[in-house]
Amino acid sequence: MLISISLLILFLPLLSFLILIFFGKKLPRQGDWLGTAILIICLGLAFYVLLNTGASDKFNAIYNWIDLKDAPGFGPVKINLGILIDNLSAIMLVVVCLISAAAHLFSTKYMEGDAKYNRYYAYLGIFTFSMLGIVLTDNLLMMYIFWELVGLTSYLLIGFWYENPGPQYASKKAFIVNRIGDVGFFTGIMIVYVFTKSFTFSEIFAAIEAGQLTGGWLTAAGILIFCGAIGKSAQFPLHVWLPDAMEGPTPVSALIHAATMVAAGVYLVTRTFPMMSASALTFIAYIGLITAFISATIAITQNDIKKVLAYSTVSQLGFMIMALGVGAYTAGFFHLVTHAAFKACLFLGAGSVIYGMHHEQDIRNMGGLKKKMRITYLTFLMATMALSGVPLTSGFLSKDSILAGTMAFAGLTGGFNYIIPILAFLSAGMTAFYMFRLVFLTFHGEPKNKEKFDHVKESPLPMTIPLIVLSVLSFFVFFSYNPIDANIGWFAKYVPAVQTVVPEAQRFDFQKGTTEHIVNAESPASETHGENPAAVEENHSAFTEAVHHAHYPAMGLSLFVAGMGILLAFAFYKWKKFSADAVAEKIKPLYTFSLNKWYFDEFYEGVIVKGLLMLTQAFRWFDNKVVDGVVNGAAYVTERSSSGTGKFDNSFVDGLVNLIGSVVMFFGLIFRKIQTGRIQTYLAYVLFGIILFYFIFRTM
Amino acid sequence: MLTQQILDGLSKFYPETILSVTILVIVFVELFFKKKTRVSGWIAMAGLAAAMLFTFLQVNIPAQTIFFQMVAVDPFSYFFKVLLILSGFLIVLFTFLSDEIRSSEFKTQEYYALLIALTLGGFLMASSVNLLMMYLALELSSLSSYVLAGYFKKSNRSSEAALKYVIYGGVSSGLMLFGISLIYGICGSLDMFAISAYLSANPVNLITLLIAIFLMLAGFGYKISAVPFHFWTPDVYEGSPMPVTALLSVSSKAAGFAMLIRFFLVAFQNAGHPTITTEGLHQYITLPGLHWPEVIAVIAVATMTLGNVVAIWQDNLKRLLAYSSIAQAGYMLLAFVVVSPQGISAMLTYLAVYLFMNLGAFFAAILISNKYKTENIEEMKGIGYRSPLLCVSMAVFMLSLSGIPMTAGFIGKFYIFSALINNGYIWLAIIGLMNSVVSLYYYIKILKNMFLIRPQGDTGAVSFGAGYSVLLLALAIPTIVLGIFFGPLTKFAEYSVQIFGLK
Amino acid sequence: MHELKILGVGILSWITFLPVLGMIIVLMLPKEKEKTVKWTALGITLLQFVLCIVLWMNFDNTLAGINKIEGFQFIEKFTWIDVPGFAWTNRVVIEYFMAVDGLSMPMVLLTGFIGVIATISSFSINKSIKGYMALLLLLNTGMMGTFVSLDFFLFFVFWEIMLLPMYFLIGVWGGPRRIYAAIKFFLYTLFGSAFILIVMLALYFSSKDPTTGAHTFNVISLMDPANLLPGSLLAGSLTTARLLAYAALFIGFAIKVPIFPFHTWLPDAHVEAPTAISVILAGVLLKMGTYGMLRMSYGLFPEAMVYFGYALAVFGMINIIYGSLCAMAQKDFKKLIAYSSIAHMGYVVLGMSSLTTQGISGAIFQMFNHGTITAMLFLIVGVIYDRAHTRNVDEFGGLANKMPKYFGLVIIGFFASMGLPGLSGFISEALAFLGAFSVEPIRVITIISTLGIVLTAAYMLWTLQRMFFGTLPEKWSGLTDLTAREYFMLVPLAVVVIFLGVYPSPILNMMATSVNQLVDFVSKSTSLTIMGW
Amino acid sequence: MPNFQIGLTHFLVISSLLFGLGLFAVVTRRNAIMILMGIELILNAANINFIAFNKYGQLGVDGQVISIFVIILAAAEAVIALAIVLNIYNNFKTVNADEIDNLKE
Repeated sequence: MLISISLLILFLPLLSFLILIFFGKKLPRQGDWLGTAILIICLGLAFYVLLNTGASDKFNAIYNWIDLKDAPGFGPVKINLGILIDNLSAIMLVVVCLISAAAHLFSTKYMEGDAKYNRYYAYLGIFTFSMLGIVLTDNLLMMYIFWELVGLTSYLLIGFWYENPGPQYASKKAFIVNRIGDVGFFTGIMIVYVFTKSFTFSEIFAAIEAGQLTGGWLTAAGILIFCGAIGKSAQFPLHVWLPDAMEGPTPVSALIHAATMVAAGVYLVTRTFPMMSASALTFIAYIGLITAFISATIAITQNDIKKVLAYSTVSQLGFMIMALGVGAYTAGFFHLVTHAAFKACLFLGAGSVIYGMHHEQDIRNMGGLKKKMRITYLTFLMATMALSGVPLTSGFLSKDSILAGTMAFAGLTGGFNYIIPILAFLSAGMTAFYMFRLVFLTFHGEPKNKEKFDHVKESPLPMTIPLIVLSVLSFFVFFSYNPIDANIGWFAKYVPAVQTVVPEAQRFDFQKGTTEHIVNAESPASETHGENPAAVEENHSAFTEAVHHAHYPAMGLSLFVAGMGILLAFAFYKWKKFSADAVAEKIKPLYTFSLNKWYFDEFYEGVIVKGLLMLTQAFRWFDNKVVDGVVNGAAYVTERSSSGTGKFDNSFVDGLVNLIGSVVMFFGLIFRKIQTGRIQTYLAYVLFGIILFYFIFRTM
Repeated sequence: MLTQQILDGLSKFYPETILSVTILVIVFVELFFKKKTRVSGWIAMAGLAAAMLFTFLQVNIPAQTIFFQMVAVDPFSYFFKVLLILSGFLIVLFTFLSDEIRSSEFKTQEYYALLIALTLGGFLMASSVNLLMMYLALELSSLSSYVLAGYFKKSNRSSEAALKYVIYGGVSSGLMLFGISLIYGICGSLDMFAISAYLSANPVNLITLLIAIFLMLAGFGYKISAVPFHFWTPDVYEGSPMPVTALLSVSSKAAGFAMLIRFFLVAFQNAGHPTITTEGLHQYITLPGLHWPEVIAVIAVATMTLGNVVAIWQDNLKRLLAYSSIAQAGYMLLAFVVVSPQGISAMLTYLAVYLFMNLGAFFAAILISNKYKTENIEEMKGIGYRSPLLCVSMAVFMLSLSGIPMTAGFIGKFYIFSALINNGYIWLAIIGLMNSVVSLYYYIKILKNMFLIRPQGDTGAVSFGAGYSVLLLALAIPTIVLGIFFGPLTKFAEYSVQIFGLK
Repeated sequence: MHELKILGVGILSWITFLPVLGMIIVLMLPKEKEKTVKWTALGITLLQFVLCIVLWMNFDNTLAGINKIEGFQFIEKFTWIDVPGFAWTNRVVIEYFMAVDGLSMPMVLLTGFIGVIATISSFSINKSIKGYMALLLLLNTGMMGTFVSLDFFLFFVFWEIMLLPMYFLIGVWGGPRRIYAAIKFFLYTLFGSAFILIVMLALYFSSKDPTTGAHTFNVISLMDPANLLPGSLLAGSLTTARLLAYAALFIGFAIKVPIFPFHTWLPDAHVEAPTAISVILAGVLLKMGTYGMLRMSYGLFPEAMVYFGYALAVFGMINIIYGSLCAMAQKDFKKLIAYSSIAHMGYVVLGMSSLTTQGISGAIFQMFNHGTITAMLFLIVGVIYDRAHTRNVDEFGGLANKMPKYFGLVIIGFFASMGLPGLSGFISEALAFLGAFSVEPIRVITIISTLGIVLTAAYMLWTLQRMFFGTLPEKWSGLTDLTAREYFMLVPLAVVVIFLGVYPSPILNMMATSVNQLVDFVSKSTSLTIMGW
Repeated sequence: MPNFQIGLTHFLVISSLLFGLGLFAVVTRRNAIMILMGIELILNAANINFIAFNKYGQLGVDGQVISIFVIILAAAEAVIALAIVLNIYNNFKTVNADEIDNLKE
């Protein structure tokens, strides 16, 4: 039943796509109502699925897709497609459907009157379909398939206004950068498949536990699979596509860049978490940390409302990845969920502002909008507080868990790893600062562009309803009854930490010695065997314990840094105690470095893209000149020497690409020359020939 | 006893006798029908037909020698006789249909007489087993061809061709004769079997023998236009009337090959007694110390390579065909290197196939020069659209000459390379194949001009009489059919390899 | 049901020679009736395709074939040439031997399908349509024959047969430099077949057929080492002669594929050829090279294949990377697609080299998919070239809004070429990679090859951007969207591409048993395994 | 020198000299008639060989018969060759072989 419903959820958006792409133009209002309605139905069904799925339930359905029979030296080759509904996918279903429905609804006004309106809704449909595919799958291959489809559909959506150069480049960049990550992902899948002979998560985990995939290959597989996440979730060094992707329509940004596509990477790591070795996890943690930090520093100086949000997204994704890397599994996934809601709210809010300002995106030209756009302002502020980690918001809960996790991790492993919590707190502080900077510059102060300001009015209902819904969801109550501790909330219970399946030797020290118990504890069978649940609980808690200890210090610190960030924002932009420009002038090198996004784009464009293009030109030259004319030089000489005859057939020399060609021509020329037309010369040759033969064969 | 032998010999000499009579009749008739030029042509055809008939009667005759071991009657000579008559027959028809000859103010009677004489010379070349007989036969065919080459007395080109031919031929046959005289001195006989017997029984001065062989090779090489004795070929081919060129390139060459094969195999290989070696291959025994197959191999490679690489440069169709026929001779010589019945039968197969495709190519060239008044390939642009049948046939001949499958030429090459590979001469096979790839270029060049370039200027269709088309098809269809059903032909060739179980 | 006869003649003969019949009919039609000529040709190819479908319907997936005659289906075996041996020569037997197994069946289907598409696409030819259609039909016979013949001699004859029509089709109906391209194509391919011929003969004389006692060209007999005469040239295992023979055969086939550095004929031929011919060239002809390798090189020289397995993988990698990089540098739309073909054939070679079920299945499936996808791409090029008479990518822009339906199909074609999941190319590429990756020595090569995925995306998207996005130049304001005929050729291809992308089993099931048999046969023939250098 | 006898060697030396002279003439003389005479020399050198071998090898009459045939053939060849040279003179107004080189590459 749940399987059927989930299939329905999966395929309804595809249906929406098919109807709209082929018949959309003929439907009333070009069918936007259809897409929206379908998504709302999906949302309802998703809630049904969530409510009917227990924390340890696993509903699985598989279908044999490819069967290559019994391969010699390998065994049966069966590649299956499968659906898996468990706690993770049930939650993600709701998240995806919710944000997608919000984006659909929001777009009915925002995109109204666009020339390709029906196509837009069709694309939204197929995008949702692809995203749901990632969520529902039970194996890596199918995940890769939908992963790529998400890439395609995001390409179409980002480049929706392909008439303009910006979206063209942005969409191409997004796809190619994602592809680079995907190559890694695919290589990781290949490693896993070669060693475990399966794509299905559960079988892979079982095989790894049985020791089929260990050592360097295991770590490599983990890191390479994570490469997919680096691409999709815009992690350093592949984060560059996401800010550019803001060229797409704003609801698309909300859908893709807040809650779904970029979350796919985090979801992937969550799914494959048990097979990550300690080295891989450390790698993941540092990538997340670097991403979180770099993009936070960049976000401070950006002036485009969407760019600020984009970098904040990248930064928050870094937090989630980092959380997973340090082992704070629940926290990472929790932040994914909470962030989806308030970031979508922020993006849609930004969309509302842009809509109101008639496609003005530069915050330096805004200001004072809170009077005219009341609802937008309030919802935006609510979401900003959640993002900054102000108490009583969902963001506070999830971010606090992550920070506690990093502290616990640093405490357990020690050494250099203390850099993780330090930079994480710093980034959290910056987050609070730039978000409030954004709020102040946009909604407070004096309007800088009077003319535009005069025309501003509050957005219509279809746009504000999603804002309200999403901002309400940023309150703590939806996730935990305790506003300061997420661990006692339903979420933490619903998504308990999972245990790793990697061999002992490749775990963190604090993970060691727990395998047997934990794995048994996870399966219901263990209870009947009479294992002591208390013992399990005890072993389980090596990391949990540390987190527990780190909880209050982390909360305090995080409150402090968030407060500092907000305070600074007030000081700079509300009270005008300091001049932002003056400070920027003082630290100009740092400022420009941040403003120019650490020069990543310039580096990639200048070194990698240019280099590649030069390489291709070199190859073209090589192909035309060298391979196709190894002997054009020789041919040239021949041509010179025969220029008198004027009979040289160019096409021949060009045509035979090998040495033989011109050698043949050359000898032909020589032999021609001896055909002088004088009979006596011929006779002399004959005699010469006979004598030559005699000398050659005399000795034989 | 003596008379009996002569009479017995004569009874197996009907084809040759008929040809001789035909020559006389033509010369005689000439006295009465001064103006009626076709008559002698018809007589020639009748004579050839009769000779063919009597040749066919010899099909199952046991291999033997007649006239005191001067001439052999065996399947081998039978094969060449059929080939030569077919070729002679077709050349007569070419002559009928050639504007070039028809428009010349000369009487054509002795032309046909000479043609028959050349064919007769070829008959004897293919069947002589005595070096003297061989030399005489060679001279008979050569002398006729000198005259034929210079048949257009008023034409500078034709006269020049004749002069070059006669001087070149004279020197070559002189060299050959000197070589024969040396062999006579060494072995004390001119009978090939006797030579063979003497050589296998007595040690001889190999150096002298080698010199003798090379001098004789000059004679053979000139006849088959093998490098380095080929120099006359392009000039004479270009200067001669086109039907004569065709005749030289097929009849004369085939006869030369027959002579070459017989001489080397009988005199130096003990071909009378083929032996089965341990590997199960049928092989002739090579006389100790003589490596003539290597000599042939070098000549073969040089011949086809030179023919091909120079042909690439040609714009004159006749000259191109001249070089192409040099190259073709190279392929055939390749098969000779193997010195096994398999190789020889491959060679014969190729010769038979070559007859059709080369004569076809020449006939097409004749028709082109009839209608378009050109021999230059560059001026044949787009004529494929004006005379489709002609040019499609030409395409068939060209592709066959280059050895594309589904044409007879492929089968010929296929058998040759089979023989080479089977006997371990893989490098020769590779060289041969590379050569055929090179050759493709110039054959294709003709097709390119005919089909790939649209006609400029006059684009009207140019058609031919029914006779022309029939003859064209008569040459083109075997060229294709033999590419698909070649069983009978190869069977015939293999049968013909039994040179003579006598002596 | 393993035999199927129509009017007493086997179905494979029908499929192969039906086009020849059509050619004769076409040649007998009067020149002026261009419409009749076109429809006759289409009718014949359609009929041929229907027969292919019938063949498929009756095809038994569970039979293997490869080196066992019992596993082949629809066998037609007659003596073609039989020259009895005289005292000094051996008997010569050449057989007319046709049959299909899982290796050839997908190719037969592909040929039939592409044949129809190419004929539809040829309707726009307006110069001597009669000759064109006649040659096209002859070409069809050559291709089909190559895929179904099991006698090496017959195979070779068909292999060469298609050269000639191709030469004329490019040379007469091609672009401005058509003559150059045609000659280049012809000489190159002939150069390659010279090597094949040598190996064929060497094999022939090394063999002895157990039933006739003569040498044999029968590929299946030749695959059994017991049929090679002891002491003959190619007898034994891993001898220098055999390795050389394998290399020679490889060159012969590699030119057709084409594998670097024998590939330069391809871009020229494609650029000059008319659209339909490019479609056939890329769609079917290139596959003959890889098919030849699988059928002949693998079967006849299994141990040499293993010995050179690593080299083969390297060739595949070079093709992928080199082809992609060259494609990226092109400004000519058609040349770009041509180079992308080279890259895509690299996946086939890489997959093949692995000698695993996944790899070889992927390779064969990729052959099929590349056939359909590239056919689509070349048709796409043709559509725009017919309208604009230029193929320079930089001259276009903004076509997406001007020709939306065309754009939709372009998206499918391009993304299929990029190997996007859901479209057929993905599955074959993924299988090829999985297969190659599972062989330890070529793992690194496989990883390098995966870069091809990114490069393909890069040049395809770049092209998409340059041609279809942005603003429409003034001069192209008169362009029109697809015509009905163009729909008829593009939509079936798109449907196949999507269908096989979602549900690949029809083709994969067809070959699975045979591929397993092939892998088993080759790997068991030697104790060697693929080694790195 | 009582023991001096004309032997085979002497004949062979003579014939070789003749052969060489013939070749020399053929290659160096410009006049076509002279070239033809060179050919005659070659043929006669062979004739001397035949007769000498015949005499010293006790080989019956074969060699002598051969030489008669060769003499006749040489005459026939000379007839044809001279006719051709005559024709050349009519067309080219020269009989110098090296001036007649219109047919060439």
